[in-house]
Amino acid sequence: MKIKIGAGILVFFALMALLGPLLIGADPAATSDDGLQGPSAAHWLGTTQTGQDILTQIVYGARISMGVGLLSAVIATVFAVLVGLVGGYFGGAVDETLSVLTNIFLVLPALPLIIVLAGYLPQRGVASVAVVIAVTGWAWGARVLRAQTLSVRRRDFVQAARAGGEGPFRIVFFEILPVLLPVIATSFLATVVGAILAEAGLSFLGLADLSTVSWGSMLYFAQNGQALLIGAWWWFIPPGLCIALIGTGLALVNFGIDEIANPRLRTIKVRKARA
Amino acid sequence: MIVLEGRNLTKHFTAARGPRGRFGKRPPVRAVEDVSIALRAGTVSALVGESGCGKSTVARLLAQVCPATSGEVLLRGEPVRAHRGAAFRDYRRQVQLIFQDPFASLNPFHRVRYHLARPLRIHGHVRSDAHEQELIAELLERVSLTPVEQFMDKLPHELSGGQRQRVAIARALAVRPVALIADEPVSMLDVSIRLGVLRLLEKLADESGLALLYITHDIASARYFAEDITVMYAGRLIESGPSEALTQEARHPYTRLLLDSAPDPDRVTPPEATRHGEPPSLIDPPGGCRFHPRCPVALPVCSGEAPGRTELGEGRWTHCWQAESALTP
Amino acid sequence: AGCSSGGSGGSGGTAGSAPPLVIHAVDAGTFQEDFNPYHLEGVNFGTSGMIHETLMYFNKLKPGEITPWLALKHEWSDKGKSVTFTLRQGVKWTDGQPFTADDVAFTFQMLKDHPQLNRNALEIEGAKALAPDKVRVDFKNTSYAKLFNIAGNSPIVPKHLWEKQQDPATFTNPKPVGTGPYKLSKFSAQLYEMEKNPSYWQPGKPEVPVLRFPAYTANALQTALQQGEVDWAGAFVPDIEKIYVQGKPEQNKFYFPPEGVVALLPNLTHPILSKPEVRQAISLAVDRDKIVKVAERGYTKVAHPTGVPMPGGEAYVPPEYQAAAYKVDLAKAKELLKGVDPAKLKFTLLVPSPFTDWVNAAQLIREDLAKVGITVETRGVAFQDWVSKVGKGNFDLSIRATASGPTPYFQLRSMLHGSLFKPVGEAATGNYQRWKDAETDRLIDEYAATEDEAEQQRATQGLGKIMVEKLPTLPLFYSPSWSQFRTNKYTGWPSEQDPYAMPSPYTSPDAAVVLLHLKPAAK
Amino acid sequence: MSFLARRLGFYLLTAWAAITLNFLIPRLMPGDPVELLVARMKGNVDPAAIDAMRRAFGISDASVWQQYLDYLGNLAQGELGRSITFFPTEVSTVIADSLPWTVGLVGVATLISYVVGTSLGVLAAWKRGTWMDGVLPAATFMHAVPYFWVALALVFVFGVTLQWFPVSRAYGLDVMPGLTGEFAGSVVYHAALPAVTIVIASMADRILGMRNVMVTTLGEDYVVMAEAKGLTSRRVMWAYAARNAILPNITSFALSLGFVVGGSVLTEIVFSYPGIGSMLLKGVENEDFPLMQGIFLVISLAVLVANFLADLAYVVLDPRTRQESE
Amino acid sequence: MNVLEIRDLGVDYLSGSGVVHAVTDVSLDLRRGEILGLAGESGSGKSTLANAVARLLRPPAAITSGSVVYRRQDGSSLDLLALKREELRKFRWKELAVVFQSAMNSLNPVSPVGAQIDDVLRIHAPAMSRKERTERSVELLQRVGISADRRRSYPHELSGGMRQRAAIAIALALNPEIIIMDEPTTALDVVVQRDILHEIRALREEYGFAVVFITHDLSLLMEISDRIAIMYAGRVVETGTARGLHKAPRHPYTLGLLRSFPRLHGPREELLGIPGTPPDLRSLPPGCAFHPRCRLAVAECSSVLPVLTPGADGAVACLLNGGSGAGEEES
Ligand SMILES: Nc1ncnc2c1ncn2[C@@H]1O[C@H](COP(=O)(O)OP(=O)(O)OP(=O)(O)O)[C@@H](O)[C@H]1O
Ligand SMILES: Nc1ncnc2c1ncn2[C@@H]1O[C@H](COP(=O)(O)OP(=O)(O)OP(=O)(O)O)[C@@H](O)[C@H]1O
Ligand SMILES: [Mg+2]
Ligand SMILES: [Mg+2]
Repeated sequence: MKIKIGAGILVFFALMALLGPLLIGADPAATSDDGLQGPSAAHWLGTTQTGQDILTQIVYGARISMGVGLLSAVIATVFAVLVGLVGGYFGGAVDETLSVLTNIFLVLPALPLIIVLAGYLPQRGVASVAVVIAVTGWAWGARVLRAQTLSVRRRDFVQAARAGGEGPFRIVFFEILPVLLPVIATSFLATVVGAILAEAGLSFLGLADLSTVSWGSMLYFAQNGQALLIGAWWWFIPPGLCIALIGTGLALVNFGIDEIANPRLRTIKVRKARA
Repeated sequence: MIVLEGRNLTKHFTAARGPRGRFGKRPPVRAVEDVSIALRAGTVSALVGESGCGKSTVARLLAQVCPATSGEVLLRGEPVRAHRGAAFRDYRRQVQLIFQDPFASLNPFHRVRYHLARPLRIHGHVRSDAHEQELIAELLERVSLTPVEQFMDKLPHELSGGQRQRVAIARALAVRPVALIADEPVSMLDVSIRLGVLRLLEKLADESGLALLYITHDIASARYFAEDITVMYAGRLIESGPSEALTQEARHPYTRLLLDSAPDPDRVTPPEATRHGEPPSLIDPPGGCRFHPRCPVALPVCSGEAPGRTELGEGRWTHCWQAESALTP
Repeated sequence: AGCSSGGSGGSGGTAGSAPPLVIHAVDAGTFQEDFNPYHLEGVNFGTSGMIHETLMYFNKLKPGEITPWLALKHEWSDKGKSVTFTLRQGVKWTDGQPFTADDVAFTFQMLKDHPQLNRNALEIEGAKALAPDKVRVDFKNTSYAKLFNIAGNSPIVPKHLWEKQQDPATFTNPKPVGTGPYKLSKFSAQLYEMEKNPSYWQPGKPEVPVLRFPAYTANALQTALQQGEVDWAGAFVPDIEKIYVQGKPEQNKFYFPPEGVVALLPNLTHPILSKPEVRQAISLAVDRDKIVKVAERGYTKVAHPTGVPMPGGEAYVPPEYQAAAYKVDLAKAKELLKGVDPAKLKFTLLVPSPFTDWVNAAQLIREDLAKVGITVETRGVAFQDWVSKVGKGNFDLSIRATASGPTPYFQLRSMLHGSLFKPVGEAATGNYQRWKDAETDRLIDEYAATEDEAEQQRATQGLGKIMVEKLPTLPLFYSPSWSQFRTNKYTGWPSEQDPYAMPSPYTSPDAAVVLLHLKPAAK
Repeated sequence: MSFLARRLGFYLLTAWAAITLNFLIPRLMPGDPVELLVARMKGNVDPAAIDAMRRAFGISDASVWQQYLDYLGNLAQGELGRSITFFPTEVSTVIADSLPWTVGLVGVATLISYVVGTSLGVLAAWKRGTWMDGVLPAATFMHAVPYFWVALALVFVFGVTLQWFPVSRAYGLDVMPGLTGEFAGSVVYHAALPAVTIVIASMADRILGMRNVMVTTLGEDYVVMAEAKGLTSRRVMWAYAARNAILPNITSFALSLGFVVGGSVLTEIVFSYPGIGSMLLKGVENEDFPLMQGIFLVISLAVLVANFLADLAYVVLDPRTRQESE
Repeated sequence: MNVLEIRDLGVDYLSGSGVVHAVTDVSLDLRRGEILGLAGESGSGKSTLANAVARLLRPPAAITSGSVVYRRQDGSSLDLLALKREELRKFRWKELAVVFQSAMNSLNPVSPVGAQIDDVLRIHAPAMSRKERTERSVELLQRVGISADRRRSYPHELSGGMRQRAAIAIALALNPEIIIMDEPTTALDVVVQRDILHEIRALREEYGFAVVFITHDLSLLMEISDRIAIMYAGRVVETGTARGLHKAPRHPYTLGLLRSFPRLHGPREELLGIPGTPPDLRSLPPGCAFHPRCRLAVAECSSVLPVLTPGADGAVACLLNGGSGAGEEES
């Protein structure tokens, strides 16, 4: 159920990001003379101060926001998987080093670090922002994966594979990795949420590329244009809501996966005992 | 013929967690101390002991899954030295393990076919895909998972515990080993289906001339399925002998306690009620004979020095200061 | 206190009856206790002008209008390498010590000794008190053109206190003593207050007894403006009607006079952009009216093609171009571009992301240029990145504001002077588009070499001609000087009709001049 | 106390890593603060002045190694250099002025969020299948809402529209800081909205985390047994289930602190709260190396200290770590 | 002299993939002071039955039918399934206590064992002073062989056997009439198990409580219990005295179980085992659920559901052994 709702939300946004621009077609940055219009038939979600259509911006922004989220989550997850699995499986000095590294990145406050890093970025393109976010976002996944690897490594099937003569590479990537897929999936999805939030935060602070339209940069412009003070709620509500919804969707899918792994977590309908 | 032999195997684990002693070093867990054991072709030997006494560690040492602290393992009389490379792979091919928990010993992600195909490939037993198919079918047949086609493409969770254990056995057989170590292969299975698996193992030892080590805490099943039994206590061997003789006429007080404690509805008089205390810690095991704190007949010497092996003839031996004297019933 | 005339008859407070004036000059979350007028960034607003005064006052809104202040007059000698000031008598520091030529000499000597304080880049040789009311400052080179920097932008500090400081560069002057109309009375991280200097040399002034400077960040200020907490501010307000005016234009006033010009910079080292016809075409295609209306919300005006602020700068504009104005002409633009390979008409337009109005302007420029077949990719980058890229010449097109001064010459010099030319890769401090032209340099040098106003104006007109005809850079609109002021407490603010000083509270010493003009509003 | 000793060692190592990272980042990244300052002055600066400023800002040409040693030496004396933004104020002064606000705000808000979130999580698990399940979708949504958006919404509703709360700064303009009731009241009043923002945005994680652990704990035999013992529901819920469920949550709470601090940076910026977050942004905007470094360092160290405190709490609460065995 | 009467009890788990009939139509009596053994394969519903009786079932489990009546010595009785929350709370532990399979998991890991006894006393015997409670805790712990100074130990500081003893001590705290023991010794090794079994027997002699002893180790049950009930696929298929069952099992399943245990002494008798695997409780085979694995099954077995029919020394539900069918095929 949760997975269905969550996946529904995600599919909706994915379609919006992929097909939306084709349907809407317009340039999200295109200005017009009717600035600061509330929602109307012409502009479903109203316009910004410079007359940009907010719906168009939301649709295009989905690409950037989700793109950054996915890209940095992919980078972070690949890194997390490598660090977590390698450290967890091989143990010893490799593991000690990797886990200290992981823990360091885990306790260092991510957003300030992102801000500082982004502050120095020469080129604040989508990719570099994604990389910066990934740099600070891999540690949690690596930690979880390491812990899981440690426990999976002890599982008999790994021992059996070793006794059967499998090499370490194959054990890590063919025996352990598949078993950890649900964990990797949850950690990936959580990283996506984190990355989308981080990108929004960065854009909101004006530390990302503001000439590309993303939900975060929309909020930045809304804030700069004092959308709140002039009561232009249609300007700042949709982007924030989209971020929150997509995060909710991802979280729902995540919780759904958790519940499959741990059925106790499900919400249950209590039936009266003995009818 | 002795196929696989462990000589004076000792294993100390440094615990990953737990208290540190002085200088920040953690005291080792003395899991296995001075264990020598031999497996013969076509024979089932049993290793019996209570939980935590080090049985699995012995199994792992023999299978060379983890290195021994001291002592050596001999395969057909040749000491095993290699720990990597082709020589070691060859060792892996000859000695195989079967694990206690059939639910954990198969990767839930891979199909039966994969589980059997991998060892076949790694050890170069296949010539072609068709040949592989043939070999897998043959293996499944040997462990009585028929009809073969039906089982080949199943995932572990689609199998019952007994069936999984059979797959695990088939996988071990796939590399064509000469020795098979079964670490509590049935203790996780329901009583009603244990027999089937044990019979299968017995049959394999019999027909293929495998040397089989049957590790268990159920001494009664060892009596039924093994030719000889070795009893272990707190990391040390204490007694060994042909199974019938050992179970009917134990020579070591611990073995007798074990036999007395085992539930047996046929028992006429229930054993006397005395508290025996708990098995000792392996971090700081009792000095001398490790059983002495619980031993009903302990002498002062028992706490001072570990008893050596006393040969009792007919393949029997024991580690007890009173092996010959007081104990003979 | 107590000598204020009229005003609202509030309850008999000790500090006089006129209400305090709440001022917001620069965005700040908190204040640091720094009142060193020569500090660039950390210094609190009001230090120069209200506390430390300059020798003269230059009204940028009326180029050429100079008011004697601490100095009564000046005299150049040695071909502009030396200037002698005659000082006002009877001026006292707020600690009671008299203000003398020693203080002035000390101040300029300090600038010489501590170059990091010499933010006007004065080439001082030395300074000498000739008499209690006479001081001479010597320069390495002819410095006629720098009179504004010398007399109008160098606040005088008290020698008797400052000479005790080991390092005036890090001295934060927490208890400032000045000659100005106000003195510091309260300081906390969120708010500081100044009260009137009772013994100020302009008798009866100022009439505003207390100035309050609360710390507002850019965002908080908007709310404060809306809620009427601030009386005088200088801020960009996205929607001034809704946020500030709120239907009371007679009370909630604003005045945004031009201060320098914002121009579209074509990188002249770019093979295509170095062609005058391409720049001409770009200029013809850009709809500056729309930019002003949409991106700048109509707060400013389209620049005069010479870049000279108008009205006010008439004397500095060549007569034939007095009435010149930009007109969009797409057909002509296309015509001009005929000879250029359309595939090469592709540029990136670099803008600093935080300047949202420029980001919007860039977007409009992109739309306009697309109409004549020029493809522009706008790229918003971090402020510091933009600074470094533009400084080093690593851009195709960019938007940048130019420095302003008391006459248009300052602006044109920094835009065009060959001495500021730096090869691509080296950080420039002006002339970012990299203009190199002998005629331009000659005119600029001519201006600097004379004290004669008419000659100076002629030189500047020459520069204006170059601007219109050769398009070294494309002026877009004047950068507005922001000022919002309410007339419910005080009146007498500058206006288009009476531009006696820059109205923005962040311009010093103009803000002090404004304060000296204010009178309590009649109830 | 080997557990604590080990953790302490780890934190020291992490602190060192943070310090070094802090040193490296600005040096690995391009950019020059003086150039920026010059840009701000619209070019009215003498090249000689630029060099002098550069020296004043401690930008030297010494070897990186030498710079690192100098940096460590200065740090040891508590010297973080001078801020460029607030030149010539010392970075340590800027931080000392702003840190208390952040610590107060984030500390109190986090405490509230932890207590309320944990309690709600416990209840949500305990009352599964009742209306309490409604908390979950709400928490799931809040879990994904950006801090600054919550802040903006609160500003809009309670600050701008209803005008119930001030929406900027840390205390009223008319009160002077001091140990007065008026000042304290003003501080609390001004902290209300930012604190609520942090509470709202960070509470969801606590609710969801606690609920999940709690649900798992409720299935444990000892909880079933506690119920079988006929204990009151409250006692079972708190003394048996929640008491155990809190343990794994302490670690995740400690680790999430960094996230909360990050969120509070954004919150501070929206509310113009004079804390360290606003300063950080200011530092970044002005490419103020010393200030950024100092603030990042202080935040990191604060999070490390908080983590260590959480470890201490863990040791106190879990007898298994308190004892010297596993 | 029954202390507990279970009648036609049914429990279902409402899982996503179908309803699991974990306990179906179970009727059982527990006599005062006896040890009733409950045996059966894994998943046969033993724990579910015990939890139903103790009212410890949680969703998705639901009691679908039947009654559980508790009879006091004074003749009054209590319908356990109808108890309200507060009544239930009062009934619990005073009259019925539970010892779980793994004491490591059933003791609160963050509370000393003494405090866990104290907890019970404080709620159920509010009249006792703190000192009295402490004395009682010490007494109970000593009674099960734990020295008084261990009162302050946390569960993880005790060995497996001691934990199990502590759990038993907690169960004894209020002198209950019934103690349900769900596999209390499975996690222990045989020597320790033996000691604990002795302890249980001795305590039973002393306090006179009745025990429901659950295990799948039939040979163990034969030794310790007075009567035994065998469960298969959620139903009780045979009951009888331990001796009787050992000598003459009547249900083929009981026989199969008995002949699955290798014997330690005497001649090596052939082990039978039971072929096949336990059924899926979501879709039981029609008729006797055991028939697909039964060596003796006849055609009828696959259509007629046998009911538990009392015999000389217990009851059996098998068509072959004096049992009778419940009529035609059931769904
Ligand atoms: N990797 C390890 N690190 C530290 N100690 C270990 C490790 N593996 C086993 N031990 C310890 O060694 C001792 C023997 O363990 P082993 O698993 O060999 O016992 P076992 O007889 O197989 O027990 P069981 O019947 O429970 O399987 C135990 O005390 C165990 O805690
Ligand atoms: N929460 C649950 N949801 C669904 N089915 C359940 C649940 N708990 C138990 N069952 C099912 O109910 C049946 C009876 O379980 P129960 O635990 O009573 O068996 P048991 O006889 O105690 O087994 P064991 O010997 O393994 O303890 C089993 O088939 C089990 O799969
Ligand atoms: Mg083992
Ligand atoms: Mg059970």
